Amino acid sequence: MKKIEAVIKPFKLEDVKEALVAAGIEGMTISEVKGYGRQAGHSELYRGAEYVVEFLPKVKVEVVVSSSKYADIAIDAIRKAAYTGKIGDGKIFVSDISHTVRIRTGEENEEAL
Amino acid sequence: MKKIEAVIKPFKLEDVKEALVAAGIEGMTISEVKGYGRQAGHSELYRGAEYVVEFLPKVKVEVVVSSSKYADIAIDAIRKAAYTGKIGDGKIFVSDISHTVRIRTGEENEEAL
Amino acid sequence: MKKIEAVIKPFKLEDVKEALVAAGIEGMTISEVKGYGRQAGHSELYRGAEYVVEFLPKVKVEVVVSSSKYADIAIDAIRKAAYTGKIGDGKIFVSDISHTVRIRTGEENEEAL
Amino acid sequence: MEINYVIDTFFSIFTMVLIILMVPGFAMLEAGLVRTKNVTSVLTVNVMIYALASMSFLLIGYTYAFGGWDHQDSINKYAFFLFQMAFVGKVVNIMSGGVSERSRILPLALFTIVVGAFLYPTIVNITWGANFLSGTVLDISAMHDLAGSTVIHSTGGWALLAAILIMGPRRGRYKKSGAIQAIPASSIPLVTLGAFLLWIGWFGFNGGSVGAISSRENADAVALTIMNTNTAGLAGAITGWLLTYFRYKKFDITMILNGALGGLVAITAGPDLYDIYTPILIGAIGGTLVVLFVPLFDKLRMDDPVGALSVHLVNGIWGTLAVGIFTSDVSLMTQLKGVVVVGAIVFPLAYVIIFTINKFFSLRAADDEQQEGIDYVECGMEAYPEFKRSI
Amino acid sequence: MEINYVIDTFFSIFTMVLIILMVPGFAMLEAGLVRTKNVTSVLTVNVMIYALASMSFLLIGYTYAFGGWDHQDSINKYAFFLFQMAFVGKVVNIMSGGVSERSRILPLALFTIVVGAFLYPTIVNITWGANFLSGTVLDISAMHDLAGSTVIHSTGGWALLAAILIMGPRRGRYKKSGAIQAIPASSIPLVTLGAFLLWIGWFGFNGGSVGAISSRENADAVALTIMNTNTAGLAGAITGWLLTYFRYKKFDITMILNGALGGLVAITAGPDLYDIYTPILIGAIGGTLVVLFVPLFDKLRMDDPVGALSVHLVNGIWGTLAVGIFTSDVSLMTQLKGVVVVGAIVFPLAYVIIFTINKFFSLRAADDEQQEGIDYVECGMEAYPEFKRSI
Amino acid sequence: MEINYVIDTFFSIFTMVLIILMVPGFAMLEAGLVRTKNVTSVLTVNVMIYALASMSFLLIGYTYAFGGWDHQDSINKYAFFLFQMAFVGKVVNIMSGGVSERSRILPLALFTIVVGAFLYPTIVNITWGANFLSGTVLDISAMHDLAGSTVIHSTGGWALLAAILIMGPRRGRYKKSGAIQAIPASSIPLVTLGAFLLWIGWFGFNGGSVGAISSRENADAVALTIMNTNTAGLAGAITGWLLTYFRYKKFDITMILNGALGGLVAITAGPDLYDIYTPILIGAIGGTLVVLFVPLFDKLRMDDPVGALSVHLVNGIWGTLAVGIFTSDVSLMTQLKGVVVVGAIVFPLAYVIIFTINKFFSLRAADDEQQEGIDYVECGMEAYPEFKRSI
Ligand SMILES: Nc1ncnc2c1ncn2[C@@H]1O[C@H](COP(=O)(O)OP(=O)(O)O)[C@@H](O)[C@H]1O
Ligand SMILES: Nc1ncnc2c1ncn2[C@@H]1O[C@H](COP(=O)(O)OP(=O)(O)O)[C@@H](O)[C@H]1O
Ligand SMILES: Nc1ncnc2c1ncn2[C@@H]1O[C@H](COP(=O)(O)OP(=O)(O)O)[C@@H](O)[C@H]1O
Repeated sequence: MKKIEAVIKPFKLEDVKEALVAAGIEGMTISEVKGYGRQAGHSELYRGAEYVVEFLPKVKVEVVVSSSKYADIAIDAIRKAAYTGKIGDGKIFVSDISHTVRIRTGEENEEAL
Repeated sequence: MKKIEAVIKPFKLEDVKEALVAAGIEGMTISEVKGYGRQAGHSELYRGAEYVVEFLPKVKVEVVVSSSKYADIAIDAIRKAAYTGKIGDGKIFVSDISHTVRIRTGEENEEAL
Repeated sequence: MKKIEAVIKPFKLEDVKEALVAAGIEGMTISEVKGYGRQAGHSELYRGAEYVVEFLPKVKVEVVVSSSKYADIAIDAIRKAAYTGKIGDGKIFVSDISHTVRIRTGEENEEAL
Repeated sequence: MEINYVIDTFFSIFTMVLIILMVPGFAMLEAGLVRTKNVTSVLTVNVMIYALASMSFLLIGYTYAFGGWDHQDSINKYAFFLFQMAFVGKVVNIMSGGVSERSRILPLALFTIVVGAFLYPTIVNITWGANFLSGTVLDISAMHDLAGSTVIHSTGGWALLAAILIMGPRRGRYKKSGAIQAIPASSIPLVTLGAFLLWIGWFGFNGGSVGAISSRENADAVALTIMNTNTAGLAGAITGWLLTYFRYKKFDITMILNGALGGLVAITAGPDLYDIYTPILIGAIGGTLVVLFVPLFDKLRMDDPVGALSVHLVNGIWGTLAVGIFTSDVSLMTQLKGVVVVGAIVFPLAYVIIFTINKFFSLRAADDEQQEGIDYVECGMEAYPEFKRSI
Repeated sequence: MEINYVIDTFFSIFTMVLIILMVPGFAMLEAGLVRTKNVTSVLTVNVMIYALASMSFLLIGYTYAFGGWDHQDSINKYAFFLFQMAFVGKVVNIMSGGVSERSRILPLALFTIVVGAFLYPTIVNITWGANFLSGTVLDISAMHDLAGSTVIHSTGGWALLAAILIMGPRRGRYKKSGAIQAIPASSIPLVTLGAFLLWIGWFGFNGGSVGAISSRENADAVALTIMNTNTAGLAGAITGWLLTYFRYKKFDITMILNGALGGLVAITAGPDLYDIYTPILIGAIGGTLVVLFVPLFDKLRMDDPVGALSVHLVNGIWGTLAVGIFTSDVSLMTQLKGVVVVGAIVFPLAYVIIFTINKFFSLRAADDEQQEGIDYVECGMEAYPEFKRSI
Repeated sequence: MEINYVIDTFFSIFTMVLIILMVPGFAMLEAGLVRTKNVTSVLTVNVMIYALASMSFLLIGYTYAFGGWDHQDSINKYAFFLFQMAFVGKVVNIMSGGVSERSRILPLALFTIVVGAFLYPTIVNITWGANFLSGTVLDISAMHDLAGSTVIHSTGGWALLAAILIMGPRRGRYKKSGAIQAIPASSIPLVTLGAFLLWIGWFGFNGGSVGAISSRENADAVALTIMNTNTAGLAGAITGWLLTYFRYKKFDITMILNGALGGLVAITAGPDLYDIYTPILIGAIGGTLVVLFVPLFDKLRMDDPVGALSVHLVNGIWGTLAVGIFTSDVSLMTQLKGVVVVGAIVFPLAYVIIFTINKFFSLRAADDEQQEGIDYVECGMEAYPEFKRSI
């Protein structure tokens, strides 16, 4: 099984979720993160002075799928939905999952997804 | 080494922590996440109209253990403690960790856990 | 490619970021987590009674690098910057990433980092 | 007599202070109702409105409205001014609240100045003030509007209506599919705090509008006014609660509080004229109107994040007419005429002004600016930059 | 004289407004003290209490308590009513705060109506009002209770005691192991804001209870009352601080503020009777009682998330007795009798009422509902649905 | 006459209550301006200041300042005391706010007692009070300082200056590289709420300082005072806004609010003496000074998280001098002398006191304590321990 972790721009979450669901992915877990990268931090104002915020708000979407095929489908869906073309659109990282359990039923691996 | 990531219902955190500690697991890291899955989002009310919240609050528990044997123990402990039998109890994902370091001592791998 | 996850003390974040940047790492993703471990939870006060908070605030830093060599460099940078010598300095976990995509350009793997 | 002058001046200051509590009241209410990414800008707008509307009124609007500084001598002239000044920002607050999360600050500031110097004073002039329409067919000074159901609340409401028509809804609020995207309040405690500060301010708003307390009749009128004001708020809250509860079997505090505010607006035209039970009916209808109109405006794709159209415009009209319906001395026609004339003046004027401002200074924030949040784009400052103890 | 009527009516309105500040005061205090998942429901309850208790008192309770609308003519009758009405919700607030995080809203609403229409008016009737016990052995009208240490605070406290006995603790508060699970406040700023709004409201609460300010003696009594009220609050805060500090070497703001509130409750029975130093002692004992009783109630497994039993019941009793102890004109026995009679009436009545409500409408939220949070179950609305700028 | 006594006592109580609103005002402002990890301790300090400063003033400071309890008989003596007492905590608030995020609580408590019992009363004594310098060359009682631009704001400001010099900046604020680390406010809504509560409190602060309202002249003076107070605040806000906006093309609400507070401090010495337009200038200069001095103090490595030096010290001086500049009856030299004498007394005294306290009780929290956050180290209590609904 494969785990896809995508760090995206927060306001793209809704689109990414819909794209994944449209691609047949039935579950995902998201979290709020902050990102540091080529996208220069933006400058904010505080008490009459500017300063740079280096960590920008991002959302991480985690999806576990049963096969490489599904991983490619998910990657493709995320790429299209999260794309704006401006720096900071984010990254997708894929890794292996050796074992999965659904807590409610005890089902394992493919069946647990 | 194995990493166990469990996405559970938030109010089960206390039980899960106690089960892991009882099973001899000495460390864990948790984070607040939101989950999308079969558990239908619940409907909320706002200004006289209902709407559906699709991402439900969950907690992710991450535990790194030294061996498959410990992984099985941890999975078992989490499964029992996080179980309610209702949809949305969550999932457990297992993956490999190739290297571990304890920052304070520089100990590595099994010794760092 | 390698993913390095480091759980560190929150106030060390700035130092760790600077150390990573100095080591040539150009991107990272951070999140707020809570940790349970040997560092005993601290006691807090509420309405005239003390109680123990077991989960302590930590920050998780995630860095994906292209090779084991870079992984070692990153581990080294994090270790030095996050070190205080007191219990609870945190851990570093390393795992494999099989595939990486930059959403903006579609570049893959090493080029996407 | 000197003692009356003293007591009425004191009373005027007291009620003015209560009304100023509505400045943080509106600020907290609106900051609580918008999303986190727009909280700082909403607060900035609220501060700016108080500063600019008051200053414009001081320098220009007040003498235009009342024909000078010395038009009365029952209380100190500055106490009189302060009480009147405390009202002016409210008109802009009503409008700015209803276009939250999609408006840029500088154009709002321009509009604030126009309202404080010109638009609101025009309405005050023809109702409570110098009355340049006196003797013409448009003379509406016979309308009974004690504390401004029409003069303040409808005026703000008409301006908001114009603004909403010009600016359109927030990005993403009405989907192509026809679905309406709920955009929940970021902080219910702030909403509640704000609503109660407004409620308390209303005691000053309406009570002070009696104008004097230093005779037995005045004292009686003030007490009756505050009594009835409060009662209508209670009734509006209860109606807002029951209507939502019977439909959804849930308690919706945003509708309870909006119902209360609706009741308070509705009573504002004539709290001094009713017996103590009529306000229950007036407030209950006020609360009902809010519950009905909030979804109705949504159906019409008129996006109003804080419900200001239903609370202020609809109930401003209802409250003014109610005086004609429930009291024998005031005719319904007089009231209706007042409502219509004010609407016929404010709506087109506001439309032209906002249209022009929007044309040249782009009042509406672009879609991607709305997506980023007005705070980032206009203020460069997050309302809550950190959240856990440690980063 | 007319001028006295005017000034006293004005004064009554002024103090009423201060008391209404306690409505957001209680709301913020309690919203801050509970967990995030129960904040919206606690706020909803606070709004509902103000609306329902006041309306019930207006329609039924007030005439029952005072025997009609025209029982006095020194101030306007509606101003008199408003001042009295401002008190009634407080009684329910005391009770509802103490059963936060585990109570359902509709049954609380029913209880509110009963308190506003019947339970509280009964106590007012026999103390400050028409007094149907006059001439009987139970007559307690000789008790000196200026602003309600007994009439309001103990009354609310007895009702809370009944509620806690019937409902039991919050899920998970007392573990099988015997350990007590601390459940920390979700927002210390809201707690602090709420406590100060209460403190300020108390100036109106006690000062206004003098009933008049328009003669030199009245003005002196009012000033002394407010002076002593404040002093007792200061002393309670300092004691709450020192006692916690010496024990834990830490500063516990929740105990400092609860100590202040304890001191304020304790002074409420007789602030007009003491010299300016006695309140230091009374308040200090009040603060001490809070520090002692909060853990004691926990030992007795009586779960009270906001400390209302210690603040209102214990100090309501203490404050009433203190008048008998520290003044020569009022006997301790008279005070004790008042305390006992009120307790003997309120506690059983409240017990039966709450028991019945709980039986038929299940006041206590089920364990899994508590786990989910009352906000989700009863309101379908989170207090802070988002937290970072962007989701 | 009795009626004057009554009305002036009532008025004094009214204005005192407004000033007490500044207690939550300062608390919310400062809690909003610091980082989350220091919010609880800042709130604790604010509560403690109100309790300790007031109690010290009651027991010791007041009679020292005014020479006894019976130095006037135009209003009730306790009403007079309460009004004066409402001021004392402000002096410490100014200082404590400016050393937030790096100071320990117990030493601050000691300093509070010294200020309430001795330091502030000394200044009151020689300005508004018994005046032990009367007849000496240092006699500054001719200085016109209606409500304390010098007596309160500069006094607090001088104490803060001493504290900042002794304690140094917050850890990490000024980097070795020379860069200044911005440390943004944790909650803009709390900042805004606090600033408005202060603003409203100022009406009581200045209006009440007229001392009486019961004659036509007094009523006029009070109304003019409140009018001018408000106008200066408006002008300060507008200037703070424009100056920041022209530089950065962004709206900085923290500077707008600080500008308003600067304007309010600047007007405080003589709001009763100006016509109604001069305060626009005085307030505008006040706002400008804040915009200029905030970065200037940062350049001097004087770390002041809330901008109190610029708001209170700089504008306290400016406001006092302004009376000499803009009125003909008061000479600039008299005002300057007042400013200098007060500074020459307060700064060294405060320096010695704070230095001693810091020596023996270590007022400054160690670097690692600052890193952990004062809340954890001193209070063991987080301001917002949880954030999402469920943990
Ligand atoms: N090496 C990395 N490891 C982990 N996360 C990264 C890494 N590089 C970038 N990121 C994440 O991706 C986000 C976007 O990267 P950035 O370099 O700003 O732009 P782009 O996605 O256009 O290349 C960053 O904010 C960060 O959260
Ligand atoms: N494919 C997936 N990848 C990542 N997380 C998932 C996936 N499927 C489910 N989850 C997580 O598990 C939670 C529970 O899943 P859900 O389908 O609702 O119920 P159940 O656990 O009973 O199958 C979800 O809320 C989500 O956080
Ligand atoms: N087995 C584990 N799996 C995941 N996270 C762990 C594990 N052990 C420790 N951690 C994380 O590392 C942090 C530090 O560990 P701790 O045992 O307290 O101290 P130290 O790092 O000095 O060994 C913990 O708070 C937790 O977040």
